[in-house]
Amino acid sequence: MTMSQADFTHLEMRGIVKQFAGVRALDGVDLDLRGGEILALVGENGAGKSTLINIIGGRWPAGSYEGEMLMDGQPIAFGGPHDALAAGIAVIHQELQLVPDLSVAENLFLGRLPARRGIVNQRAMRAQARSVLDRYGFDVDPAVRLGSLSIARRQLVEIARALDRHARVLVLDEPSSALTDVETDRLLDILRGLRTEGVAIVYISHKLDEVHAVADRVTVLRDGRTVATMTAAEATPGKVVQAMVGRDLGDLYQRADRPAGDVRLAVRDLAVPPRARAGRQLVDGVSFEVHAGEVVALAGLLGSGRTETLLGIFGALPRDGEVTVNGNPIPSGSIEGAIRARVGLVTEDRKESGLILEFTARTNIGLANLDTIASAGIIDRGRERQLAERLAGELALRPPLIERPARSFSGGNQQKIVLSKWLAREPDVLLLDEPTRGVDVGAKAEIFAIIDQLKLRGVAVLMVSSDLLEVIGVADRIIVLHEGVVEGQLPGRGATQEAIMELATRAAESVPVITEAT
Amino acid sequence: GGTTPSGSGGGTAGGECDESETVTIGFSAPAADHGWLGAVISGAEEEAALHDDVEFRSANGGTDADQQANNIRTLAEQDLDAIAILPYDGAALTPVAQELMDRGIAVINIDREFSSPTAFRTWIGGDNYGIGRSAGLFLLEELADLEEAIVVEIQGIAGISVTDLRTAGFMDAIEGSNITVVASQPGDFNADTGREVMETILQANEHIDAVYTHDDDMAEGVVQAIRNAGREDEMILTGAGGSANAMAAIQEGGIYAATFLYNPIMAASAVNLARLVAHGCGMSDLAESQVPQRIQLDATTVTQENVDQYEQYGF
Amino acid sequence: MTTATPESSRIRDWLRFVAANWRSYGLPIALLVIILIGTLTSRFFLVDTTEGGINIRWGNIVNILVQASVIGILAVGMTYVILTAGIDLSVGSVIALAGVAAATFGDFGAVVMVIVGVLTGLAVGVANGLLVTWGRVVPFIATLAMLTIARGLALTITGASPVRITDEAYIAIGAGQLFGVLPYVVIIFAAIVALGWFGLNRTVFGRQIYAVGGNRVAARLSGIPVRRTEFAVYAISGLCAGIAAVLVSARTATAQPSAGTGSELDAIAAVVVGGVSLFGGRGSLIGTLYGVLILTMITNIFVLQNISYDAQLIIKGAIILAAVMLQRRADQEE
Amino acid sequence: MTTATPESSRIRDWLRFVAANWRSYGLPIALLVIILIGTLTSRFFLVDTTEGGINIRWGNIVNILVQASVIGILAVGMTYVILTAGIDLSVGSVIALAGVAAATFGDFGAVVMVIVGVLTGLAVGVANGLLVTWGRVVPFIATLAMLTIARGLALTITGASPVRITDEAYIAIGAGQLFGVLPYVVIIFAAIVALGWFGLNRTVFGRQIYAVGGNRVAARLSGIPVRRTEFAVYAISGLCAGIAAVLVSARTATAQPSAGTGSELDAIAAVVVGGVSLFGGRGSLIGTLYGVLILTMITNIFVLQNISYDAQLIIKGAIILAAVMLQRRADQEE
Ligand SMILES: Nc1ncnc2c1ncn2[C@@H]1O[C@H](COP(=O)(O)OP(=O)(O)OP(=O)(O)O)[C@@H](O)[C@H]1O
Ligand SMILES: Nc1ncnc2c1ncn2[C@@H]1O[C@H](COP(=O)(O)OP(=O)(O)OP(=O)(O)O)[C@@H](O)[C@H]1O
Ligand SMILES: [Mg+2]
Ligand SMILES: [Mg+2]
Repeated sequence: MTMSQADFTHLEMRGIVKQFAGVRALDGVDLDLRGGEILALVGENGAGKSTLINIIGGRWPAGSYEGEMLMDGQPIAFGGPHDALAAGIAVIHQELQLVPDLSVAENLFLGRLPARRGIVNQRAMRAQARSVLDRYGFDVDPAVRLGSLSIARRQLVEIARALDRHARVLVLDEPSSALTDVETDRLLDILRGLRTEGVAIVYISHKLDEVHAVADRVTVLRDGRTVATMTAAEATPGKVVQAMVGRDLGDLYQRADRPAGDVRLAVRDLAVPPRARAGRQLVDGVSFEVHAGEVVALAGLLGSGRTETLLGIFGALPRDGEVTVNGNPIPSGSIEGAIRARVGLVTEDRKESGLILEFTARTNIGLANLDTIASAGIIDRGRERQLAERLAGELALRPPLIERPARSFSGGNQQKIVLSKWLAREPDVLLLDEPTRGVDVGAKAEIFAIIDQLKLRGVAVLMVSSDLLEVIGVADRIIVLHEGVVEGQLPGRGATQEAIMELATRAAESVPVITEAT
Repeated sequence: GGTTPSGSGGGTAGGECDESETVTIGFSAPAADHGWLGAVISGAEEEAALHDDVEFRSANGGTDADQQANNIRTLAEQDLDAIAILPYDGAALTPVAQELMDRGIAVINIDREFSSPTAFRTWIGGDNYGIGRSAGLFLLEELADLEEAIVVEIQGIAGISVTDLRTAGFMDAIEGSNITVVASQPGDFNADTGREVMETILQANEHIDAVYTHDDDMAEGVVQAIRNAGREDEMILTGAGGSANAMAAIQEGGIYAATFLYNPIMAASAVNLARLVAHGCGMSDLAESQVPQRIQLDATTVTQENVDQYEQYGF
Repeated sequence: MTTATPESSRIRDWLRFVAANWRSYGLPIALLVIILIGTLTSRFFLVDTTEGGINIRWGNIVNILVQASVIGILAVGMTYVILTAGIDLSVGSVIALAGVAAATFGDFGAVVMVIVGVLTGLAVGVANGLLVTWGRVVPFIATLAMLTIARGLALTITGASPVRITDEAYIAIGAGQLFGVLPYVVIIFAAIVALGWFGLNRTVFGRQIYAVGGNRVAARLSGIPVRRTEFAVYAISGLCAGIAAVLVSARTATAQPSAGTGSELDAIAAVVVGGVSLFGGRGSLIGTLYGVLILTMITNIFVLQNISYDAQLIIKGAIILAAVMLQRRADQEE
Repeated sequence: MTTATPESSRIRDWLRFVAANWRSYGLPIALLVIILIGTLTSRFFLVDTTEGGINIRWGNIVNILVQASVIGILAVGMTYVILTAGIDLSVGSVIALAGVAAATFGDFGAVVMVIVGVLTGLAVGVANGLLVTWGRVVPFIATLAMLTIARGLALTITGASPVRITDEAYIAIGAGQLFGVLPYVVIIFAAIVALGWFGLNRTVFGRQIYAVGGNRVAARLSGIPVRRTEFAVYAISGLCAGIAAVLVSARTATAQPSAGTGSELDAIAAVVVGGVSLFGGRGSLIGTLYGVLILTMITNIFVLQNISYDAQLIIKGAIILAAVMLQRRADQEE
């Protein structure tokens, strides 16, 4: 279907203000979006991007914010997500919004199941689901329970679901955060196709290379305000970052070259059994060492077993094989044992598993340090406060208010709280799982600086990251996993993305969107 | 197996009385979560064990009327000749009793009466209304000298017929008298609840002349509340049922002035009646060759004067 | 890296299969075990072989089904509620209130009585639904308060005495049988289960219930009317309780303000024994049906075996635990 | 963009402050309202001004505290459990079982009786804890089964009849008073609240409880022994119930197998009215204390006013709803 430019949707937002219990998340945002273009929305953590698109998507209903929203010149007011959907707006949310106990097909058509008189047409549903997934080239069985899929495939289901709405306005909030480069490229291609069909697209990402690759225009948010809108040509990374953080950043990656010290962490024949009783080992016979003052990165595709390797070492998953820290073996399946051996873990998802959102920054930091801030089982609050204040200072927590609940901090600052928790223990081995996922460039640079500090202190750092540039920029050594097996090693200096990808996808006959056994 | 009583609800003409054959006797009472019911059930079991000719099956797990009806239907599947039922509620168990009678199983109705006379062969029971009435009459006499007598009523479980009748009998007896009931609260046949309620009632009433409680078990808690408040000389109290503890307290003298018999032994009698009906026999001390239709036990007033006589029946 | 011998790996595969599928067979196996125990310990349970030949005890089979009906109907509504991660503690009291309400209209004939009873149940369900959705009260507390209030109302209406029901047609609902064999009560129960199953598995509404229980936020963002769905399940549970109330009062020809005390816990136990997760989104009505039958048969066996009330409580508690733990074992690793 | 006039913004600020802090003052306000109602409707409640002058009703004040004690002690343990997102339905039955167990040792003197009673409570708590942690049974079902089992055991031990307690020293625990004024019961209650508060707010264990309830996964990955923490809260709840059982049986001088029926719901209601979230991680023991006092005072006023039982149920249900809804309003946007 071809349309003339004039038929294309025109979405405008004027002076949007949104408050959360005292926090001004949006403070007068303007947005202008036309059909047939891809508008990238960028900004630091907490800049208000998700809040803005939650207003577009009806999650925060009219009345809960100030300002006006116009579609094709007509004021619109949504009472909830269903109104926005009815108006032709589809949103891919930052957190996967799927129901694990329903089938893939049911998830695809959630809220609009093919039905007659309220009775679901099962056959039609399954057939339509198959054709939708085929159309986008997503290799997912529509009949299986969603919960049995890996995160990557779930992400694909989420994307297919939004695409299939045939929306006039499509909003994607960090859709690529769980995807590898191959999958991301595929997604960007699909978006370019939709652009030519006249769909208006908002694309949110912290990965500026993606933004650069796909966007026609870039709108930058800072502290809940629109600070700049530029064309793709104008939007050089430097200018975008400058607008985002309001200052210049030095070199993002820092790497102190130090001779590596003694072996801190040694992993021998590590194996992690599958979660459901059937299936292949998630991690199978992995061995490596990390030295004092060395940063080792685990690279690999989604589902290659990187997280499981970290969890296995940390005792959070049952494992076989031997793990020693400073030469002392640490028991399998005992998190307490690992912590006692001075190992720390910064998890992949700070909200789900890193923080207790109701707790303050102070009590979150204290949580991993109860043994040192308490005597005879009674907490010394003074000591806890000192500890938290010291770390908040060292890591430049913003705002430096340690009595605020963790929930009220932005993503990057939440990540600093998680880091503080472990740094307070002065670990010998620090496991970092996607330490910069969903973290803005400013905070990213700070986190890299912290990692560099750790190296100088002689900490052994084992890091997982899906951002290959980051892996290359930070790691001294890169270990590439494929289906739970070590596929090869590369030195950090001089490694290229292509070299890593070749190892990560080796042994795969063809290279589909994701390569994993079902 | 065994003889099946002929006709609707058994009780054939006299003369064929034969106690040699084994008869299957059912028994059902509500769940034994209370001392009185516990005594009812153990009394019935003990009685059944005394007779070699009785195969005894019981079901006592019902915590409401419908559940008990279910249990009785299950019992009835076991080739019963007769059954003794102490219903959770008379009216509510009438349909199932009628069903059994229609199937030729003789029903002995204990205590709470079924609402249809064709739903049972024989009724044996105490007199709930009578308990209330006797208590009322007793207090009228005890408090006759007072110009205005302040009385508190601690009831059983709200919403069941036992409570209802014991209150009705009492209120009817004291109507228009010098007795004023200043508080009337349920104690759930439970000593703790009775105690708690009484503790507050004691706060709200500077002077109380007497307490009428619906149950001896519960009365113990009420007495304790009064004792804890140091006011046991101020008032008297009556129980109901005739528990051993109550008898002992009455004998000691003091606050526990009286109780009114509602003896669980009636269940043992009922089992025996069921046995006789199943055999087609009469009661040996009566001239009739058949078991009578109604046996009403007296809500005898037990006080310090006559407690020696009844002590042995305490449960 | 170690590789297993073909032999040991075959055994391991088999064990894995059993372990993985245990959950699907756990309930039928549990039911079979109970049926076996009942049959072996009592000749009155299902079949009597003592007199030579096989003598099926139809009487007791029908009896079990009748006994399953009330808790079963409550459990259907409860399944809907629990699948949304809610709970309905008020259904026991509704048995009392709706029965009493029906009985109060005893002079208007069976049709009016049934309508009044069922609508009273629905009304309490609607109140629960409003409290949970519009009032944002957690289900446990909203329905706990309604438990109290409904019981209070039942006592108020009756002046605390049981009300007799004399309408023959109404009583026939409880006592009557189709072709003199199949009690209406059982037919009504079967119809509600069938309807309930269809609703959950074949309709959009049913899938919405699973979605709301499985991931509330996702359901909302997909345009599913979460509040309306939640409201509806409480209404349905109230409706089921209203129907159960009519059956109870018809069978006992009395409406009692104390009826149904504690039934909510029996219904919840049946649903959970049937494998429905209290956290919502997981379980099936077939599972609930198993749970209801297991618990009813246990009670039936208790009576046939003349087991005392105290022992019944202890054994029942133990069986509930065993049934739930059997199912959890397989679930463990998820 | 519009900027407000200084005046209107000041009012708005004030409204915001009230809205934001309502939650902190909601409970004291509710308690005050109830005290006001009690004082206005009954001269026996707190002060009597009818005879000129102010006559404080110490008797009833002490009485309220005594009556708050049992539910209050249960509620302290229940707060621990609910803060981990669990629930303990067995405490009512423990009141019966532990009381009965203590009474059975009536010949061995008060010390032995107290120890037996308290340990029995602890034992049930330990069983609950094992079922929930090691057995992976959801708390609702684990403790529901224990409710049933403990009640059954209490009935078995006593043969369903109350057991009279004659040991004077034991009875004195319930009836005795320090300096002839302050009942020991109240002192024990106060001590448990103080200890409970300290444990939750000042110890590592308390922090672990909030962490487990707030985010189980994050707690585990921070090295907190989640299972051990969960186990401990059920043990504590059982212990509290054991202590409550001793007080109940001492005060009544009788141990009853039917004691405590439904107390678990009262305790849960008090905890939730006190603002503790049933989803764990949120709430305080001070809130629970308010909840206990509010519910106890309501009951006290009911009896002082001789309000009929049915009306009590209805009003109590309504007040629970009102109290919970008042607190939810402020919470709305989360
Ligand atoms: N539900 C909420 N309650 C309270 N505050 C909130 C809520 N959602 C967002 N905020 C706050 O609003 C601000 C903007 O958050 P938002 O999620 O929109 O940022 P973002 O730009 O999407 O950041 P990120 O890149 O980390 O996703 C932050 O300060 C955040 O803490
Ligand atoms: N809940 C689950 N049930 C069954 N299998 C799972 C589950 N979660 C993950 N898996 C499987 O485990 C393997 C590894 O999963 P996962 O996506 O966590 O790997 P990863 O290498 O850590 O990737 P990333 O860290 O990028 O998310 C995959 O084969 C995936 O299918
Ligand atoms: Mg965001
Ligand atoms: Mg991972």
